[in-house]
Amino acid sequence: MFPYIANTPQDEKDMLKAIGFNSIEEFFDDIPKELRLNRDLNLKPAMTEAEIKTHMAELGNKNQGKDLVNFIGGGVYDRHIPSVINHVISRSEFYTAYTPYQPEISQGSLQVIFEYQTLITNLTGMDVSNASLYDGASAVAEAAFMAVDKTRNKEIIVPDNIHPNTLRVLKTYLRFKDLDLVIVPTKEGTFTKAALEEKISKNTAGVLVQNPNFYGLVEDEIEEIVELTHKNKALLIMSVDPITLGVLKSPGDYGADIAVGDGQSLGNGLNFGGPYFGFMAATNKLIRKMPGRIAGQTVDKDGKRGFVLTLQTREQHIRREKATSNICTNQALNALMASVYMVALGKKGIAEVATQSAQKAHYLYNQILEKTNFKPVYDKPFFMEFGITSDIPAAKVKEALLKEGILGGIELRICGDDFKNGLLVAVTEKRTKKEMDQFVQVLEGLK
Amino acid sequence: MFPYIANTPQDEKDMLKAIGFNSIEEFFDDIPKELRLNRDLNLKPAMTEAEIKTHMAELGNKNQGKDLVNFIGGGVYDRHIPSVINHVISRSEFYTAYTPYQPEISQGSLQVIFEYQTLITNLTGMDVSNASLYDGASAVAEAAFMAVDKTRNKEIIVPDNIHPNTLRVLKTYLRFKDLDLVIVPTKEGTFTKAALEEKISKNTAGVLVQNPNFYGLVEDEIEEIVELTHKNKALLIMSVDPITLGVLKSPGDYGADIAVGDGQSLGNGLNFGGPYFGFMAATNKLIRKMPGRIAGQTVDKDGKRGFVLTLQTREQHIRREKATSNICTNQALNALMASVYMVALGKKGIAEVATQSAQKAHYLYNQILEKTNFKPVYDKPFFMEFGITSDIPAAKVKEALLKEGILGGIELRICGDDFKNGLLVAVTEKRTKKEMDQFVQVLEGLK
Amino acid sequence: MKKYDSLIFELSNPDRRAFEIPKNDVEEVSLESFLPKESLRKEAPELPQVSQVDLMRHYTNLSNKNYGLDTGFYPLGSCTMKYNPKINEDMARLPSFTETHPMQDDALVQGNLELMDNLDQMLCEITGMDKMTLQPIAGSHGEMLGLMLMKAYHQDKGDTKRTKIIVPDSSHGTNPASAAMAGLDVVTIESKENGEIDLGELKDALGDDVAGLMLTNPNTLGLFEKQIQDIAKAVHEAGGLLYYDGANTNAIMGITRPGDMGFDIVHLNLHKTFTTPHGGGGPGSGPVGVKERLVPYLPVPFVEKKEAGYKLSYDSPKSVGKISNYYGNFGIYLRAYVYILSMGYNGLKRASEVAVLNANYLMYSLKDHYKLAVDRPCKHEFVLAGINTDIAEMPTVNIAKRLLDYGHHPPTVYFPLIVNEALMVEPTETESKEMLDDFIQAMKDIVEESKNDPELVKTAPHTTPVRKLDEVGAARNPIVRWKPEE
Amino acid sequence: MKKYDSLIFELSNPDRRAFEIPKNDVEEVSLESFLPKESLRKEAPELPQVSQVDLMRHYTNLSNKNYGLDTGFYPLGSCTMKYNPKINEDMARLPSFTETHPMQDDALVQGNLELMDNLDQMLCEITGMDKMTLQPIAGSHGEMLGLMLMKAYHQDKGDTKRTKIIVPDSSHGTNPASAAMAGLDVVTIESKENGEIDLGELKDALGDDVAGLMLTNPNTLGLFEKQIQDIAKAVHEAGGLLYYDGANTNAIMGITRPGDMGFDIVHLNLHKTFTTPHGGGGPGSGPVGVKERLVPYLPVPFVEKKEAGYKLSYDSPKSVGKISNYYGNFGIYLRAYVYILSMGYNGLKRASEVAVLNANYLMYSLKDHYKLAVDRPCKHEFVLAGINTDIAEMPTVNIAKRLLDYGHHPPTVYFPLIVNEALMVEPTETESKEMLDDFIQAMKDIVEESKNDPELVKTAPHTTPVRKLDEVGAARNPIVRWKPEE
Ligand SMILES: Cc1ncc(COP(=O)(O)O)c(C=O)c1O
Ligand SMILES: Cc1ncc(COP(=O)(O)O)c(C=O)c1O
Repeated sequence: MFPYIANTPQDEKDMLKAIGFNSIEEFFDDIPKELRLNRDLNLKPAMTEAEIKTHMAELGNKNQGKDLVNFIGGGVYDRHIPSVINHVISRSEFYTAYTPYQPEISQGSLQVIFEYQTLITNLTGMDVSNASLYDGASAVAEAAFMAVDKTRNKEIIVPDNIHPNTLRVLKTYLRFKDLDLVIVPTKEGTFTKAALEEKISKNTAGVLVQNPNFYGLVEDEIEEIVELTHKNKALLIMSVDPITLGVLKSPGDYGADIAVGDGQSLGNGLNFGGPYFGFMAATNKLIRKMPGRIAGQTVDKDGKRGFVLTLQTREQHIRREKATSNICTNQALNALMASVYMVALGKKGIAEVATQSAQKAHYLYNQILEKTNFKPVYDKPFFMEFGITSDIPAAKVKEALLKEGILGGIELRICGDDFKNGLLVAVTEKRTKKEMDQFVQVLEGLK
Repeated sequence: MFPYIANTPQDEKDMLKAIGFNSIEEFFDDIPKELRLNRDLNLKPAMTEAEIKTHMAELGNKNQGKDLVNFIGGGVYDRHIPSVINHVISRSEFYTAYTPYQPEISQGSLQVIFEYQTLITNLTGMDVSNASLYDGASAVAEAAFMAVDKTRNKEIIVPDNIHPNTLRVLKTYLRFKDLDLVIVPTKEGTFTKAALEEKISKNTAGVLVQNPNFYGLVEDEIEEIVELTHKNKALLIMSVDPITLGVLKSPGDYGADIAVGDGQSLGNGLNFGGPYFGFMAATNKLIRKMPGRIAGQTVDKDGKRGFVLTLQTREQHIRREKATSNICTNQALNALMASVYMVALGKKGIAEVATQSAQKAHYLYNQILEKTNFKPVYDKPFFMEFGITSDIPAAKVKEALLKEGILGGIELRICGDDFKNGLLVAVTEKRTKKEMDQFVQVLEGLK
Repeated sequence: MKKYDSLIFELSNPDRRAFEIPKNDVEEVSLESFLPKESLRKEAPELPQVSQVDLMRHYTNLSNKNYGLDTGFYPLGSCTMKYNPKINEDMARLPSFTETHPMQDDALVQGNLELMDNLDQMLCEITGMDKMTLQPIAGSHGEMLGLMLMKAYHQDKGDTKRTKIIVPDSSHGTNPASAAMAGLDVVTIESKENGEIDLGELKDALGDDVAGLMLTNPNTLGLFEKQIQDIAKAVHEAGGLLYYDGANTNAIMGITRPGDMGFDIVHLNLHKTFTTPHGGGGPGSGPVGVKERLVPYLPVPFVEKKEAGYKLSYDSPKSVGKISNYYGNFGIYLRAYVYILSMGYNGLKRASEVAVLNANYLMYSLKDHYKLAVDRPCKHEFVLAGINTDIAEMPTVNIAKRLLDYGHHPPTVYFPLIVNEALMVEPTETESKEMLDDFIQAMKDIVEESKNDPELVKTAPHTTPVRKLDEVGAARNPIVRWKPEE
Repeated sequence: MKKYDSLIFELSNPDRRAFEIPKNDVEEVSLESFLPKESLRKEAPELPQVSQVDLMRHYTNLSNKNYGLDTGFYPLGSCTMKYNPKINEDMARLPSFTETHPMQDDALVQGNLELMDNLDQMLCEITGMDKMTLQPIAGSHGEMLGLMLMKAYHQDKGDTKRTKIIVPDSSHGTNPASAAMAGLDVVTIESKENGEIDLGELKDALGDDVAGLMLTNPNTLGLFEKQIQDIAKAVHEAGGLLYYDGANTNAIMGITRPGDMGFDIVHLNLHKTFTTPHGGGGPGSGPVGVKERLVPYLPVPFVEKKEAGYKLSYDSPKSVGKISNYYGNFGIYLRAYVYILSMGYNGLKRASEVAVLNANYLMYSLKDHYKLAVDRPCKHEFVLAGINTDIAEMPTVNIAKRLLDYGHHPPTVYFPLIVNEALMVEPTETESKEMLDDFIQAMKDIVEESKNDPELVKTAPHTTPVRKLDEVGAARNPIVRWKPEE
């Protein structure tokens, strides 16, 4: 009857008989009558595959997106995705497995994690990585807890130029642990040592830098900020867009203690916000403070190399309320996608993706400044995302672009009224000259 | 440089050195200078995945089909395809393997063939099946050769109501072997014993019956035709639509010697004509006359059940020009798709698909006769495909239907001028009442 | 079939490429021309360089060293490893969904929002709750959020001293850990031998400093808390709230509902009950449902259905805020949505019934060879307290390893903590009688082997790609990344 | 990893279902009401009934008993087992192509027709021919068609006594078999030891009853026919035509072209040179290209580019007709089209160069341990005449079986027939030096084993899902379908 339920009424009879019961109902005898649902669930009856395909096509057709040219960023980018990724994650031995609790039959998953950890540490320049976290925002929160745990202080300092959703998530996480969030105002969009100096103190547990920051600007006082943070015995947490690390200095280069970020850019699709994954890497001395799974290398009975989940005494299933985090299920398959992406691109490829994104963004930026009445929100070095503004409300600008099949960007008014008409535009390596020229043309046409 | 070429210029150098050569060029020294292509091939330079995706999307968008409601048949049907099929054939161990020449590492492919053979024999009611042939039309030709080979006669008799492309293919195959094709005119669309009697003789090697025939009619004198054929010591070849065997008498039931057909309907997509596959099953005594691969059960050194390619002395790689056929590469993956389809549907499912198709076809047929001015081409029992005609050219009818997103069917004028305005309409289980009612409405609106 | 032991880094060779992006079609200006030189790294990060065929073979061969649900039986208790339908995968890959950006205007993602709204209602109906949020990315994430909601509720009522949460000792480790994440103090109470709450103990623990109780029902031993109504009453009377860990929902769909039992907050693991694949450790999805009085605290944004269409609303002054970047794992709960549609009200109920049938069939078939933690009909899973020591002695870990040689994934071992030598078995409804019989036979054979040839069992596994691995050594001297040999 | 030995029929259980179609939404009238009772079968055919999870596990476990290109090295000579790019698979599954019916009007399939026209031109450019047909479904199908064209040409010229085709004894079995299918009489000529044509023998065989010569170049031993121009001249002067078996095109792309060598008819195996996957035995695609004077005989329909768009034309009075139902394996040659675009003129040439480099590297690295059929640089493949008997004795079949234990697919064995104990090795350009070195080492190790422990080699394979299979028994007593036990 139901393709996903194997046993038939005849099987049911045989099984009940074998164990001496008369009906399935008997197994539910212990549920008090008053608690029994004495009606059918108010859901539709079972649908067949064909009916589902029709329904889902109808729902999907109520979206727009798949044929639009995407200039929206904000931490989630429309990039070229190698076809091998889907072929790898479609191997059912990967995607239908549970967390690798039985290492002898899970060497695939475990080696993938071990390789992922290596790729992330190489990318970020850090010593150790975990197996993934939920997303970039919660990774920042987990890093904040690590800083608190390590320093025994209760205050986390962040600049106001981080992703507004990261800020929201951090606020929620900190609030319930009675920790303090101190927000530092930035100057012309970037985080300065001077501004930090005003807030940092011996109570500070950690300082967060996001690079490039939410406005797409490349932070230019990171070294000084790291130094100041360390002088105050706090940890420096750096949140990064992993692709930019193809050419930008890594958290490791800057001496950060913890590197975090959202891995969507690494070969994960847009997917309306998820699943993506958060990554976290840190210095060696923080390894036992890390949340999440970690795979380690070992040997089997015969001395052969193999991999296991390790350092599990940090984790909830052993340490319960004293664990470094509650995380259990993480985002393994997305981390695998990222691994395949990094391997497919390789050392040169990732530099190329980063470089082209930056070059194309600057092409568009320069064209806009040259040919239209739009002005930059900040006239500062940026990587591949930038704010522009004009007399015209951003919503109107987006509308005009959409008419030409273009998703124009993010309205910066979500960052506050200062940014009234601001539009945050992201350019990846996937955008073409033709698409950008059309973008400019629409802006030119706006009066 | 090229993702599909592993070795780098450095590898090239190392390899040449190891074997004592200076350049790849030296390996080509034996090609006379005059034969060397002294220019680049006139093709574009290499394209990246991204560029290919764009190009292919553009090409694909020049087609129409994917959102149209399909009433075209003629041996190729738009049916429900279970999602499991693509998941199975996407297992790279299946699709990236060669023909299973090394059975010890090819038990997957071999067992699949063995199971396929079993499924096809169960479906057709025959004793033995091969591993697949190119398509339904060439399967008819191969069956004709078998009949010639078995009877040592040179004449193949076919009625004029078979698929016109089958007839074309058969003509070509027979002509080059200097065999005779005798075409029997049918009466009101069906093949009669009386008509056969006029042509059959001691020179006849084989007689073909297609059921349902090209016009969708269910042949009603098969038993008599089989008897007459066997009385003349000829072989009876029956070409069938495999889905209809969910409810129609099988070739085995009728006492046919060879059953053939095109397997597209068994879970293969439309794919603009291919790849599909041809199937062939026969009586036990014809097994050594069969073309193509056959898998057989055996045991390994330890007595464990296993499968191998067998009866290979029929085949070209051993018998060369004396082989039963030249076929080597066949349509293994399509046969696997068919196997998964038959397993997914099961005994009850295939009967259901056949029944629904027939019921829906009769609904549409009755509605058309009731509500429109269209008349049947033949007023005889049909299965799921039927001809209708009117004063209006079929091309015009199709045009009107297309405006409503409907692919109306096949213009019967391809079968001759008798059928001037005829339109052959196929209805599968996939068509809905709503779609059919709209079909009728369009026809009603035609004046 | 093939032995394969390389790390991807060991295949790397400069100049190899598995993938290329198109050439830049705008002017290639140097990065230094627009970025400060100090912001640039000296050398690109060390990512391996391989050809495409080497990439595919690497991961294909690694996959062949993995055991998935599609490989065989996976009776991992508490994890509900049921079949992951293929249509779900196909639907989740439709470009009309995958190619939508989370920051697109609501008007452009009406299909997504409608799906979210529909799913919210379906999950509410199944659990008996009033409103769901789909934002949590996994079960634990849902737990944390649920406890934050609980705390926010009390705080909003001015009840700020309620900082304790009662958690039974039989609970999953994520329960207390999530409580800690939400800034609650964990009070552990001992369960009775059958995993049920000891009402006396509970009542003693209750007080005006208690925010609530965290529970799953059926409990971790697979038994229904018969006193759930009394428990709920006690907690509510003490001013606390009841939290439901939904990991065991597969036992009760269409049969009874946490909302009707008195629970105020529920999280579901869509990657368990609702067939979204586990991915070797995620992504998952852990929606949280609440009763009316807790709705104001749910995270933002939530979907609203307006005249003009669906809308993501942030207008919720008492909301706890956000716990993840966007709207949760959309691509995952989309699969759960497809699953619920595929099953319908009738299929979901039948799924729970057969899950329970299968579990009882296994339990009663094994009861002479293994010790039952509790000898009473179970729900969708049950716990064995190790081998029947009247027959033979063998630690649970070895039984698990030996099962690998029989081609089965072992049950969950040594959980729940309240049962010695625990083997927690959850067959799910997608398994056939034949598969269950095969497992029963293997389990019995292992008992025989333990009696007659204990070495064989103790040195298992014998047929896996690697033999038993040294986990202690791995933790003592952690090697957590590959480094090139010097 | 898991042992799995069931046939799908052994899992069947009535009432199980893996898939369901929607309920009928029109009136369910009985079939007897519109079909004669005698036309209906008594009982539905015996197809197995299983649940969806059992179906998926069955095929997943079977796949795990198979070795594909994605598993490892596959140096099967003459088969050009190169990497099957994943983008090809993705493009071939685009609904805009897959959901077109072959009987749709031309105007509705302009994209398909354009692709066919483009591919025709590309393949003509690569081979140096004037026009291609994509209708043949495999290589042998192309051969048969090519020979039909040859025959049709002669017949059309009134030259009806040309019924013989010359085929060297080194040729692939499909060559003579295809000749028979086309109603030609095969005249076999002995090749020289290096597989090249003996010009004297050829000239003796030529005459006014000869339709033509069938050849591949490089030949079956992987060597270029240096005298190809003389051969062509001799055949043409005798009134015959030259047919090119394109199985070896991977050696010469962008380097030389059969059309320029004097060949009149060419078939290509897209499932070899052009990376369409072999599918465990198909589907393939075997386009045939011809010189101008043979164009009138090509099968119908063909694509014409008109002002108003592309059109399928049947207007060709001298055409041989049709050899397959529609337009060949569209979904397969679409993949080849994508491959050619992916490589470009530069990539195709480089592919041939590296294929030849890899083959020579293997050959020269093995020449002390195995006998070379011919000691001269090869093209994309080469033939070993078995083990070096100065070192050890071991039949080729055992060497092949022992290679399985080393994780490599063996080369083609005992072909070409003109070389004793032949091992035909074709590495292709997609393999890395590291993989070749690994294979070389295995081949050398087997020589050592043959010397020191011949039993080990003779009883191989030892590590495969089944041991050596009894092929003789299978043929003697054929069991070619499963039957339920009585
Ligand atoms: C009882 C129980 N609660 C909670 C969880 C946590 O769910 P997740 O792994 O999705 O965070 C699990 C699963 O591990 C569980 O079994
Ligand atoms: C040299 C040669 N010619 C012809 C063929 C026949 O090609 P196919 O198997 O596609 O029919 C093959 C492959 O088997 C071959 O190797």
